[in-house]
Amino acid sequence: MSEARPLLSVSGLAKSFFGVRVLHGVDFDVFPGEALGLVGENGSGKSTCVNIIGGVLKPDAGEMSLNGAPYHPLSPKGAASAGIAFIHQELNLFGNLSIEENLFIERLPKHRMLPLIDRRAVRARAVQLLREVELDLPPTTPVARLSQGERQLIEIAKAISMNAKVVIFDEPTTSLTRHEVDRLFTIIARLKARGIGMIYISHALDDVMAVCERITVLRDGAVLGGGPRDEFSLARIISLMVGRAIDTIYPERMVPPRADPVLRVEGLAQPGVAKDITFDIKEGEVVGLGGLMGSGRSELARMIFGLDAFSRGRIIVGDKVLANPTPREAIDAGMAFLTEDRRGEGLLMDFSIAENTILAALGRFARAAGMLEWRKVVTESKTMAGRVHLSTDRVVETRAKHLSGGNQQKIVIGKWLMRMPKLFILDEPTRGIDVGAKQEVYRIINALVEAGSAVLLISSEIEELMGLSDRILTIYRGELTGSFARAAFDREILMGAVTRPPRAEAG
Amino acid sequence: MVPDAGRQARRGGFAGRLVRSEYFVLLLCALYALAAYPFVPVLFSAEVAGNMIADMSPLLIVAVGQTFVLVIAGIDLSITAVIALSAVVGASIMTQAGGYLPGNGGVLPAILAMLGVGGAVGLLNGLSVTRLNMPPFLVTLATRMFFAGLAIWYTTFHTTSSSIADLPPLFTGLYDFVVLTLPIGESVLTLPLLPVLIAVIVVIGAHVTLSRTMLGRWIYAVGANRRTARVSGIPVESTIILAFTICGVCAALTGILMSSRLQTGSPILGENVLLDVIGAVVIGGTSLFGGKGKIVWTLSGVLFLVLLDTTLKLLGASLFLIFIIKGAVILAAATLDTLRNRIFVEH
Amino acid sequence: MSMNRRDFTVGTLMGLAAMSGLTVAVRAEGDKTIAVLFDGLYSEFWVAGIKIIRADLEKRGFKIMEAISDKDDNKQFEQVKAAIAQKVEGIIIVQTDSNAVIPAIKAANAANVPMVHFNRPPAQSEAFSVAIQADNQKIARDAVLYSCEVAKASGKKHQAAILIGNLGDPNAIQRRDGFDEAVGQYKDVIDVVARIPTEWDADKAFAGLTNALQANPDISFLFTSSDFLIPQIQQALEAADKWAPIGDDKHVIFTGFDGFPAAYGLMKDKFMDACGVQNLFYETTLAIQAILDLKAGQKVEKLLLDPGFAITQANMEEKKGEMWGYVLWKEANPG
Amino acid sequence: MSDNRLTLALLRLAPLLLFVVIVVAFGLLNERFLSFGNFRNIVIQAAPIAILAIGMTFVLLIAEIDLSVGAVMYVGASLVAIYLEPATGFGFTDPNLWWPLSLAVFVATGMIVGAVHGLVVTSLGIASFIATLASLFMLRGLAMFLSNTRTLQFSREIKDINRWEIFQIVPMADRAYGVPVAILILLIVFFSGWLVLRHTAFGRQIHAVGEDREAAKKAGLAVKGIVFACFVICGFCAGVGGFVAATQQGAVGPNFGLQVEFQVIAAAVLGGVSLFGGRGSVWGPVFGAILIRTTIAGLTFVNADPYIYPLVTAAIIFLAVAVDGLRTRMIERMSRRMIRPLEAG
Repeated sequence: MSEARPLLSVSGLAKSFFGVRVLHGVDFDVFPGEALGLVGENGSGKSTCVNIIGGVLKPDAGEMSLNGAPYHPLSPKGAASAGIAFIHQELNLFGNLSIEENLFIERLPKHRMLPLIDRRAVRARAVQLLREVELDLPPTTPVARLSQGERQLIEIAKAISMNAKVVIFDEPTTSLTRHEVDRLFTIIARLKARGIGMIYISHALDDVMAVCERITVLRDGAVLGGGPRDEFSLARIISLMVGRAIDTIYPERMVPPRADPVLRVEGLAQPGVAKDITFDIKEGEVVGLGGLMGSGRSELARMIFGLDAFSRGRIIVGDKVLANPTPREAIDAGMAFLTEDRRGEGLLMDFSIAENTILAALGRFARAAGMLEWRKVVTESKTMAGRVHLSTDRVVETRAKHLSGGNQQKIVIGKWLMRMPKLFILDEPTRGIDVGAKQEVYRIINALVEAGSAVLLISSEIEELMGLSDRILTIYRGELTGSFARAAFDREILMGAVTRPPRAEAG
Repeated sequence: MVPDAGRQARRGGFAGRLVRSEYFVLLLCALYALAAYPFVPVLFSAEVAGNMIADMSPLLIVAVGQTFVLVIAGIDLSITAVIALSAVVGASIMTQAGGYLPGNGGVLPAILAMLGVGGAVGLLNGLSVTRLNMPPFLVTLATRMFFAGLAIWYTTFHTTSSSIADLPPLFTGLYDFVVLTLPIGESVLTLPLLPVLIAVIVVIGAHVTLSRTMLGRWIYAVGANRRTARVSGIPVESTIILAFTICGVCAALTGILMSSRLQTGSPILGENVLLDVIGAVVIGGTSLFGGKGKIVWTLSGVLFLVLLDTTLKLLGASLFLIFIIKGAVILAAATLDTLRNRIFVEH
Repeated sequence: MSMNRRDFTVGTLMGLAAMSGLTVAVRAEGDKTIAVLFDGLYSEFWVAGIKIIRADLEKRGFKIMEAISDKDDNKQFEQVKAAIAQKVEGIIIVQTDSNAVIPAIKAANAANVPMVHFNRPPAQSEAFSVAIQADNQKIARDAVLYSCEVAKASGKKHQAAILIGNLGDPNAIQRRDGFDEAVGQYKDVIDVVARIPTEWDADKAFAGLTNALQANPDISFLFTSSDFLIPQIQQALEAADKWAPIGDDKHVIFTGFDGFPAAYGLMKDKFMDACGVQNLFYETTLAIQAILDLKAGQKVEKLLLDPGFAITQANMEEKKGEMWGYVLWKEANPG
Repeated sequence: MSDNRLTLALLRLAPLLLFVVIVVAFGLLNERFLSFGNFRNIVIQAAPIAILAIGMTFVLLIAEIDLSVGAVMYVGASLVAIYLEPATGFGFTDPNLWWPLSLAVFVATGMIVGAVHGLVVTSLGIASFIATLASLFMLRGLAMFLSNTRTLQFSREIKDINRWEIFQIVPMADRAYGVPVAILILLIVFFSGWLVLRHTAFGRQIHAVGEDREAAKKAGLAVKGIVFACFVICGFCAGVGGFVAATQQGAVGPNFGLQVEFQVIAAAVLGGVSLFGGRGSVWGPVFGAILIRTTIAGLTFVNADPYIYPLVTAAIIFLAVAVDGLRTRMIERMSRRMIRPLEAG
């Protein structure tokens, strides 16, 4: 917008890991009072860039300047004191400490005479900061009691308190409710008004378009395009990111749903979590579950799969009635569950692809006395790796942790495909993975459904739900608020259903 | 940002692979034996070799049990109490001086009771960890104190002496009923075959279980990440309980071998083996944080420790020297393990 | 995993070849060795004992293979086997458990290596070995009887406490039995109110006695199954304001056992009334002589008894020369 | 739900209730148990373990462990007894210097060992369980070498410390009680520990490191320095605790400090310190140590069968840990996210 001098200027940034170049001379500028959207697929070099700016990594080559002066951070601490605040995707807060302690943990003010904390000073500054981020909580509240969105505001307050000149946001909205996202954007606007520059990394391109004044697209460690937002459209960004124009993002399915229900949920209820939830899913059908973060959609999935308890209701899979299921029973009944927490619940990160792939279907490889047939394990794992288009077929040698997020997600899917589930529950299957990998996930889902399985799909992206589902259920505060057939899909109506309480029932 | 599969650094040729391989500790054993040879030439005599194999058996069995618990990210400190309690319970049943079923007829019930004691304590540990949500370290610390105390108390009901003797010949014969006697040159290899056979069976059984069976996959998965294991339909609680029970039964088996060897049920039997057992397993390379460990490693670790013990014994090293050297070896093994991981595998 | 099967085979074969090349017949040992296997050196009694044995054997031209089992019978059995493999001339042993040592004796018998138990006898068995033992029960009884007389002479009733040793040690049990036998004869004067288990552990003894004094502030009669607990006893009594010499109202009638240097010091300073003394010098001589006799093929009795004696305030001057603690005390306090 | 809260409060108070039950039960069996003198005595006896457990709390808070504290006590005692003895040592003639010097030797031993642990754990990245297990072996070996496993006597001046009392302030029927040295030292350690953990930046940063070490690193905390310092503090407390124990016993044998680490960890955990880091205070370990000692003292008062001591102690530890486990699980269950208002009724 303005022709002001850039706040942070990066030029010719290069970095290699083990002889593999991941950044080839990246340039971009961040201007005061503006947000720069940094977009690209996973592995395109975004994180490496901001890690260099944040002092976590050192560049092999390239120059950075901050406020016109050369800038070479030696450590995250050095970057922080130079005025760079880095708000990581996984928030750096300590649940066992209070809000005020978290705000000042690395520089708690000392008492004038004694080597003790000056509690009064801490309190006064904390109150002021909380006011700036519009968080109405006593500063002595333990952080463990805060929601994800509230925690993020604490991080921002911390950045303000450190007089940050540039704030880096890494995927700030993934775990926020819509309301919290709105509040975040308000605060971001306020930061801009103070002249603070921002780097905003996100896969949620809508958000990027909404927040950022400038956009830089990275692919394979190089800048593919950059400039004011007005020069970009969603389609252009995507085509730059993946290197080709994607015409149909959501592939068509050829086979319509059949009549037989695979899953029936009857009167499922749990105080404080879910109320009288009843629905069914038919063979060959994809049912989308739309709802805001915290609307109870993941909780519903976890209850169906037996991970969380419920107090009333029952679940019927095929002809099996599960009154009080455990995950094991759910799996035996033909369910599969891709959780939203890939690292924590989906994979054994230190284990090989093969060891992960067979985990849910061990019985298939067992002969008498539970002996496993390793040869069969290896061949079938390889077959599965091919089926989900994994980047490698070295299934025995490669550990899950060495793969990209998209490939890790494919392992989790492959693990469940090993069982040919009758019902596949997918909780945010494309979160944090790049556009290319998303396409592949969609393709796999379709193939599965065409073969007669049913899918319960949870996603924060309305587009994704609309693109994949045969039917969409909306959930608000643990209650179903609507059911929409494909013909009735409408972005605005759906948005309305997920953001409003159900109408009072007649009678 | 981390480079994908196949790109992780692979340095060094044969030597590099050797250092990284699971036979590394075995190699260390061989090097150590060669280095010690000039000082204790008797080390390579058939007698000493026989003794070493015999000495290894009880330690090996209890260490194998411990491996299971460590792999599921637990730890079992109560093994020493299990050894002692099973010894006195078994002895109290079959002792010819006033046992419940004196004589050879009582041997089988006694052995079953001993294994039962081990299984029961293991089960209690496992249930406490899963059902009561207690950390394994503290559960087994408490059960160790309790059952060690119980073993001593129990003994007082059966004898005025400090231990229960007069065990039937069938039981004491377990240890040296079948002895292999094989003259090699001037020296004679004598080896009690039954205990060695039991140890071999336990080792092979455990190895096959961990590396080749479904249960093995369950155990590794639970140790590596309980939540993933649960979501994948693995019966996490049963697996944990089973691992503790296996550990208890192994300890009881060691109790059987030791009490048969000493022909006595002593309530302080095995009191000092805990650190040796954990030391051996860790020297082998099994992780205390779960998900990583192998029976072959444990075998090497036990071999190393017994080798060390034997040479120091033959050298007539004083107790304090033995303590210092053992501590240093454990530390060195841990250092080596982190260093070789750092240099050869990770970055 | 990263090592393939061929690498492993090559490595193993190389290792085996090296090992077998070295497995030569044992070099014939020129020196005669005697194994001295103690279960621990937990008090001055054992330290002094092993020193005297060591010095004596070296004087006679033997090499010594020393090993401590740290109260681990299984480990001690392994030590015996190692000693046999090294073809020692004889074994002097202090076992922890009287039953558990039997297989070790049998192993020694089978290898024709003589075995002598120093200060702690094994349990009855058909295996042959020689045991040197103090007559614990009698010595304890005699010493406590003297103290009982003192108690009776005071004309008051006394509450008594006993510090019991490790209940797994026959010596500890015999000493307790000796104490019980003696106080049993003086039921009218002495009432045993506290039996404190120590497991031969100073910390447990200290805490146990302190608690006992708290529970029974009138305790005025004390027997310890070993003198090595003297420092803790003194601390506990001082804390309870009961550490006073004979003649003082606060004096606790105190009987020791073993005959430590510290015990002699207390006898001399009139804090201790009597002490059961084991004749350490006599026991070590008996042990070594027994090994030599057995090696020479002579017949030796299975149990060689050290009669010991009770040293009391009454007989101290005439008997102290036989007390090992006095001899060591005198070395440390010349003049 | 209010039922849940009640259960939770009960579980939270369970160790305290247990303590009350124990005191009342033993008091009923023997009224002398309830005397002032007895409680004073219990606290004195608990002091060494409590001091060690306060130090242990620092390492437990950062999710580490120190198994070597008992061995540190033994090494310190051996050094003091051998090198500071008037007869055999370096011959310091002024007896007034003996106790400060002894304390200094104990503390220095502990801090040096702690510093080594800190270095090994931070720079070599070895798990503290293994590193301190190894040094447990090595230090006990070293102390046995120094002492030749004999019983070591301390000089009169050091033994007498046990009976010193400061501030003769509590006049009781028989005599004026003051604050015994053991309790005084415990109070000083406790108060300093409380101040450091609660009211200094360093203390709050310890909690941060224990909660999430990676996050602490990212927040720019000197994590290695903090870990190092915690081990040194633990060593310091081991030295002080060793000193107090030594003055109480007057002489130490080769069993000195043997398996004390287990008692110390048990005391800390009884008092609510988590083994997984981030949770705990200095109140807990002191309470835990006193609870254990009270039980043992009570058993002596009722002249219990000596064999059941370990059984009762173990059962109490088991119970306390089980209660804590159940409480943690209940809290987890109750903190299950609520997304809609609870229906009435």
